[in-house]
Amino acid sequence: MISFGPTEEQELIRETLREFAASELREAARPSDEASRLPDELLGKAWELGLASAAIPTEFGGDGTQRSPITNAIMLEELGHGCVSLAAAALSPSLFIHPLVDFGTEEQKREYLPLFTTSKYHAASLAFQEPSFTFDATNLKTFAEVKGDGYELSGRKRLVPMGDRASHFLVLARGGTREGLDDLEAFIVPRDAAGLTIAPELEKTMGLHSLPFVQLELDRVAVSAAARLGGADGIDGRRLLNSCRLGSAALALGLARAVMECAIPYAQERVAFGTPIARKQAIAFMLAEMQIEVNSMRWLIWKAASQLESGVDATRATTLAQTYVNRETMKIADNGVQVLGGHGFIRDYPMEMWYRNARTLTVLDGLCAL
Amino acid sequence: MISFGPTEEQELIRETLREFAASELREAARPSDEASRLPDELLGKAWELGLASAAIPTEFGGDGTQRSPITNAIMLEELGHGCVSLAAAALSPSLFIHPLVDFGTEEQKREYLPLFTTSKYHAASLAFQEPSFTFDATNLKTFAEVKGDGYELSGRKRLVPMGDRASHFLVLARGGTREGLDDLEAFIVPRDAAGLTIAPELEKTMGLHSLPFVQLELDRVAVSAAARLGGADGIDGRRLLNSCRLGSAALALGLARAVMECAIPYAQERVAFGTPIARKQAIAFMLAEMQIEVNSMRWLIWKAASQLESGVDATRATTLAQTYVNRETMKIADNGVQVLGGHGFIRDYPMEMWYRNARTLTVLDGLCAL
Amino acid sequence: MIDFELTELDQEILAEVRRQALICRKYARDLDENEAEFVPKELPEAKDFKNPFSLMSKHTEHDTPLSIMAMLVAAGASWGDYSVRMREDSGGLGNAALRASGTPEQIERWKDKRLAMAITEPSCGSDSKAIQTTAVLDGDEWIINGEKIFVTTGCRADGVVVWATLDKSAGRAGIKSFIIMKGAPGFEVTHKEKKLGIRADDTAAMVFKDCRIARDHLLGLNENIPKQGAGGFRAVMKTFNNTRPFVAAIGLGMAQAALDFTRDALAREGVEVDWDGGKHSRSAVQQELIEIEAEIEAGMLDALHASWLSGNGAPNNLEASIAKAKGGEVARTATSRCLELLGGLGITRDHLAEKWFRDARITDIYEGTGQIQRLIIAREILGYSSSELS
Amino acid sequence: MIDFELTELDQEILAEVRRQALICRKYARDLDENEAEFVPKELPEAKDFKNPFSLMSKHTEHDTPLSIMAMLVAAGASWGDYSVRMREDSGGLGNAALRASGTPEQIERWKDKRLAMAITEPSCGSDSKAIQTTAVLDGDEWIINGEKIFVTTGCRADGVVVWATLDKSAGRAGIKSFIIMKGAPGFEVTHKEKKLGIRADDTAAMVFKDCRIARDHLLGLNENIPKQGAGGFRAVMKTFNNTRPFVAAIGLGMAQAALDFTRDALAREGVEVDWDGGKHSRSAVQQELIEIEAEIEAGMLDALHASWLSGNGAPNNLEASIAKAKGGEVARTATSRCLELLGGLGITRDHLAEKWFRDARITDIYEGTGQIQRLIIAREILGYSSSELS
Repeated sequence: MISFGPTEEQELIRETLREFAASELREAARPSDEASRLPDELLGKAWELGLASAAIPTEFGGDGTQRSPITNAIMLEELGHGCVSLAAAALSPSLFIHPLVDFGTEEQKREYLPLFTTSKYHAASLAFQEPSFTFDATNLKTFAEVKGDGYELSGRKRLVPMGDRASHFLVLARGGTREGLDDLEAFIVPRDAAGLTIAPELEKTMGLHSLPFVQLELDRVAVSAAARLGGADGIDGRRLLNSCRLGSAALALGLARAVMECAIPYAQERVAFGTPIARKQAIAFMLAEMQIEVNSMRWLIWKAASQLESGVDATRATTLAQTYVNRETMKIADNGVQVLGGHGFIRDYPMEMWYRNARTLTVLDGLCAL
Repeated sequence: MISFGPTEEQELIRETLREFAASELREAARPSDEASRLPDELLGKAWELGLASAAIPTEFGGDGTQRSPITNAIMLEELGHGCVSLAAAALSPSLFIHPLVDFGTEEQKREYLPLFTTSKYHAASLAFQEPSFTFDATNLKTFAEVKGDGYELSGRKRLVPMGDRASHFLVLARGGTREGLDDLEAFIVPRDAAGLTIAPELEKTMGLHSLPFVQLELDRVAVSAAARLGGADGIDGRRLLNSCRLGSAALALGLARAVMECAIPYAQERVAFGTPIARKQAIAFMLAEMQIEVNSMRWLIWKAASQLESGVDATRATTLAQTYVNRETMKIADNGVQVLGGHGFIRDYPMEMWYRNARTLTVLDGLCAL
Repeated sequence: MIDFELTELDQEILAEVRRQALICRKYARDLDENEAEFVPKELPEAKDFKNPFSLMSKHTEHDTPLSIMAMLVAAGASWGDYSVRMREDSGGLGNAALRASGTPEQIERWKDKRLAMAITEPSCGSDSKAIQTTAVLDGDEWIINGEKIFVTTGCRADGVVVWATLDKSAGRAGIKSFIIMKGAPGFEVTHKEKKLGIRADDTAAMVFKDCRIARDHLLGLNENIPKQGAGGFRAVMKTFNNTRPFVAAIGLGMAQAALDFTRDALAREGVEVDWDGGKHSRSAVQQELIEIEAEIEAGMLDALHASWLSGNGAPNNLEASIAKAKGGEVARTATSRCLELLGGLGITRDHLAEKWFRDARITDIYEGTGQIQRLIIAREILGYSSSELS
Repeated sequence: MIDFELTELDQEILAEVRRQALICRKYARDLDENEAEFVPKELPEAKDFKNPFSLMSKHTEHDTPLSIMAMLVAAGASWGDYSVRMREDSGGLGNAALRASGTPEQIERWKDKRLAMAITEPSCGSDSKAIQTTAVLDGDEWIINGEKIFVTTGCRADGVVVWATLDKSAGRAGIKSFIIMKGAPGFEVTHKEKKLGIRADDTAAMVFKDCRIARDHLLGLNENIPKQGAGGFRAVMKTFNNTRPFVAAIGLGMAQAALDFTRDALAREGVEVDWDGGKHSRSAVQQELIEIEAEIEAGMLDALHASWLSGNGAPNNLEASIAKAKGGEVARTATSRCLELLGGLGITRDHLAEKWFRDARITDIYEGTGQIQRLIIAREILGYSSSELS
C-alpha cells in the first residue's frame, strides 16, 4: 500500500536529529573544515543519541529496535543537513555494524557487536575504494585467497573513512570463485593484523575535511575462516553495496536541502537593481528547481530504502536513486553557489564548503550504511 | 591562421540562398508537410541554383569551382533555415555526387557525373541506414562478397532518401576484410539491378514528410568490379561519413536558427499578465540560450568542415560537432515549442513541424553531404 | 508507514488497466493518422472491458487509497494510448470544476454530462486576469460574449464550463464559471485544431455571441464580486490542484511506454542494463536507459506524493505544481531521449514510439506550462504573492 | 577566409606558453595550500621564461591576429595554473580601464603600475546604479568615502581604479572612475578573502574613509554629469567587452586541463574514446569524454569569435557575452564532470584536478555572472533596454 507517511516514532527521531544537526553539527562544520580536524567531543555527543546501538539487537547489548533502513534514511537526511562530513564521521561505525547485523554469524555478532554498545564512540570502518580511476565494485583488485583453514588478503584500499582510529576494518575483496558481485566477500580485519599497513591519506581530500581517511595496504594478510563475514554463507554483496550507496545518497539529500534553505533567505535579502534577487525569475526558478529535486530525491531514496527494509533486491532502485541523487545534488550545490554569487565563492559563507562536500560525497560510495 | 570571416563569394552565396529559402522553401514547407508530398517544381528551382553542379569539375560538365565543404556548410544552414525536409530533398544528389568527386576513379566520374549537369533535377542517393535499432556504421550488416571479377551485395537498407526516383544508389557495405570503418566500401548500384527490391517506407516518418524514403532489399545483387567506388583503392569511409554527418548538422543548425527567429518575435508580441512574455527572464533566458547555442553550433560545424576542406582527418571534429548539434538542436526546438505554448502544439504555426523535423533529422546521418 | 509496495488488489486493478491499454494500443496508429475520435466503448473488445475502479469495491484500508490509485490508473491507461483515458471517464476538466464549485443541485443536474473546460482566449494563456469573455445579467439570463481556444474535448463534450468576467475592473474577483450546454443560442464550436500530437483527441475553438443561458447556470450561484482578494477564484484554482498531478501521471504513462518499448527493442538486439555494474561497466546506451528510468520514477513518485497529500486532505498546492513541473519535463525529455536511443527506426511510423513523443509534448504546456508551475513553486517557498513574483 | 588552423608561429608561441605552464604547475599545489602569492618571475626556472608575446615580433598578416592569440595564450597559461596568468601580465582589470578611459597623460603616468578594479560593494553585485561610494570635490582634491569588496589582486596591486558616484540622484551618469594609489590617506585594505579556489590570488576588501586624492585622478578628467543617458558609463562598460571573452578563455583553459588530465588518467587504465564508433559502440565514460570535449571546444570557439570581431574593430557586445556565458558554464560543469569521471581518486589532493574544479568556479561569477550575461544577450537579440528587461 503506497504511503508517504512516516510513523510517529520516525517523526520523533527526525525532530530530535534536526535539532542536533542545527545546534551541534552546523556549528562545528566550518571550524572543522578549516582545521581539517574532527572534534572528538562531537563524536561523543552523537554517540549518545544511540545511532549505533539502535541497529544492534538487545541480545548483543544494543537497543534492539528493528533495524530500519527507512528510519536511517530519515536520520541521515537530517544529519547531512547539519554537516555531511561530521555526519559521516559519526556514522561510519554503521559501515561495520550494519553488515554484521545483516550477514554476521552468531559468533561474529557476539564477538564484535558489543564493542559498539558502550557509552563511548567506537570506530570501525569499511575498506572498499581502491587506487584506480576506473574503480568498479564488480571488478575489485583486492583478493582473498584460501590458505589452509583461513584466507590471505592482498590488495590496496584507499579513502577508508575513520581509518585513523578504527579498531577493525571490514575489507571487501573478491573471492575469485564467482562472477561480478556474486564474488564479493567481506573480511573482518583487526587494525593490528600482520601485513596490514595503514597510512593516512597524506594529501587529504577536497571536501569532507573533518573526516579522516586512510589508505590500507594488505600484503598477504592472514585471517582465520571465522573472519569471513557470514561464515560459510558469505554475504549478499548487492545488499551491502545498496546499503552503503543509499547511506551516501541520504546524506547528500540533507546537504542539498541545506543548500536550498540557505539560498532562499539569501535571495530574499540580497537586493540588486533595486529588488530582491529572489523576485527575478532566473533566481526564483533555480530555487523552485531545488525544491522539485529535493522532493524527488527523497522519494527515490525512500523507495529504495523500503525495498532494502522489506528484504527484496533493491539493486535497481538503488542504482536509480544514486544516479539521480548524485547528479541533482551536484546541480543544486552548483546553483547554490551561483545564487550567492561572490558570496558563494568565499569561506565566510557555508556554500563553498557544501559545494566541495557535494562533489566529494557524490563520487564516494560507502561513507555510512543505511 | 584563425579567422571567422567568410569570403565575399561565400557571403554572396549565403545571401542568394537566404532569399531562396525565405521565398521558396519556407512557403512550401507546411503544405508539403501536411500532404507528405514533394513539389517537383521546387526541386527544379533549387536545381537551377547550381547546387549540384558546383561540386562537379568542368571536365565532367560541372561548374568546376573547388568543392568546398565550408561553403556547403554555409549553404546548408540557409536552406535548412527555409525547410530541412525540402532542403534534404533538393540536396540528396550530393550523397552520390560528392563521394564520386572525392573517391571516384576517372572512369566512374566520366560515367556518372554528367548525369547531374543537365538542367533537370536528377535523383541519386546513398543507402546507409539499416533495419536495426542498434545500427552503427562500424558494424554494417550489408556485405559485399567477391564473386568472380565482381561483387555480390546482400543486405537490407532503410530510410534511403529520394529512393523513389533515384537512378542510382551508392550502397555502403562491409568488405569483410578489415576492421571497423576501414572495412567500409561503397558500390554504385543502378535502380534496375537484378536482385534489388525497392519498397517505399510504407509507414512514413514522423518528420521530414516531404522527403520520400525507401527501403532496399539486396538479394545477392551482382555488380562488376567497376561498380566499387574508388576502384582498387576503395574509399576513405571516415571522410564519407564525416561529410554526411556534417551535412545533416548544417541543416540542423539552419533549423535551430529558424526556431529562434520565430520564437523571438512571438515572445515580443505575446502578452501575458500584462507584459510581453519576452520581458520575463524565464522566456528571455531561453531565447538567450538559443542564441548562444546557434553560434556555438555554427563554429563547431565550420571547424570540422574546414578540416574536411583541407583534407586532414575530420573524424574527431565531426563527432564533436554532431554530438553537440544533435543535442542542442533538439533542445532549441523543444524550447521553441515551449515559448509558443499552446501555439507550439498546433499546426497553424511552423513550430510543431520543426519539432518533428528536428527529432527526425538528428537521428539520421546521411541526408546530404557537405 | 512509508511504503511503496502494491497490494494484490492494487495489482489486480492495474493489470486490468494494462489489459485494456494493450487492446486500445492496436487502434492508436490508425486513429492518430485519421485524427479521429476514439471511443473505446465501441471497440469490438470493449464488451469485456471492466471499469478498473469497480474493482475498488473490494478495497480495504490496507490497499492503496483511491487518490493514489487514480494516478496509477491514469498512467496505466495512457501507457496504452493517450486517448484511451480521455474517452473512458465520464468527462473532462469541466466535470472536475463542477464537482469543486457547483451547488449540490448543480452537481446532481449535470453529473452525467461530459463537460469541457474553456479558459484560454486568443490573447491570454495562463493569465486569467486578462480574460475578455464577459457575462452580463439580463433579467433571468446571462448573456455571454467572447472567444475561447484550446478547449480540450470541446467538440465531443455535451457542454462547457466557461470562465467569464462580470466586471473587468475587478480582476480575478470578477471571474465566474458558467455551464453552457451545446445548443445554447449563440454558442458555436468554430474550429477543431490540427495538432502535433493527441490527434485523436479534439481541441476546440469556440465563440459565444450574445449567448443566452439561464441565471442558474452560474456555478456556485454566487453573483457577488468581493471587494478584496480573488473571491471564488481560489476555489476555482483548487480544481487544478487535483488535476495537476493527474495530468503529470498521464504524461508519465506515455514516457513509460516509450521507455518500455525502447528497452525491449534494444534488448532484442542484445543491449540490456546490467544493474550490478558501476559507471565504468556501462555502455553509453545503458547509462541513458538508467537515467531515463530514474527521471520517470522521480516524476511518478512526485505525482503519487501530491495525490497522497490530497487523499489525506492535506494542502498540496506546492506538491501539485512540483508533480506537474517534473512530470511535464520528464514527459517531453524522456520520450525524446528514447527516440534518440532508437535511432533511425524510431522515427518511422512503424512503431508508436514517435507518436508517444508527439503526444507527450502537451504535458508541459496544458493546464499551466512548466514555467507557470515553477512560478507557483517559487511563490510557495518564498512566501511571495503573485505580484511580488510575476 | 574561414580557417581554424594555427600557423607555425602561432604554434611556437603556444608551445612556449605551455612550457612555462607546466613548470608553474609544479608550484600550484603548494601555493594553493598556503594561500600564498605567486610570482612566477621569482621561480628558479623563471630566468628562462620568454614573454610569449615577444615572439609576435615575427608576426605576419598570415598568422593569427593578436586579439585571438591573446585568448589562446590566456587559456594556455591557465591550463598550467590559474595564478600564473594573473602574475605574468603587468596588471589587472584596472589597467584595462585606464587604457580604455584615461587621457593620454594618465595612461602614460600609470601604465607601469599594477591596477586593480574596485566596483562591487557589500550591498551591490553587478548593479552599478546602486553604488554607494561617493566622490566629492573639495578644492583641488576629491574626497572618496565608501567600501569595496571582491577586488581581485587588490592586496598586491599598486593602486585601484574605483567606481564612485558624484551624484546618487543621477544614476549611472553620476558614476566616475578614480585612480587611487596605495598610501593615499584614508585608503585601507581591510581584509583578504579566504576562498573556494584561486587561493593564490588575492581578493581584497577595502575602505575609503575621507580618502583624499588629487583632482587629476579622475579617469578621463570629465567632471560633467550628463543630463540624459548613462554618460561615460557606456565607455566604461566597453572595458568589459574586451575582458569577457578573456575571462572565458581563462576558465576554459582550466576546463581543458581537467579534461586532459582525466583523459590521460583513464587512458592509462585502458579507457579511451574510439572516434570511429557511434553511440552503440561507446561506453558511458567515452560518451561523457566526448561531450565534455565538445563543450570546451564550443566555449573556446565562442571566445575566439568574440575576440576576432574586436580585432576587426567590429562591435561584439553580444558575442562577448555569449563567450562569457558559455565559457562560465563550461568551466564549472566540465571540471565537475571530470571529477565525476575520475571517481574517488579525483577528489584527493594528490592531483590538481580538484583544484581546477575549485578555481574554475569563479568564471561564471566574476565580471558579470552567467545570469547577467544572459540578460545582456537577451536584450541584444530582443532590442530591449535594461529597463525593458531587468
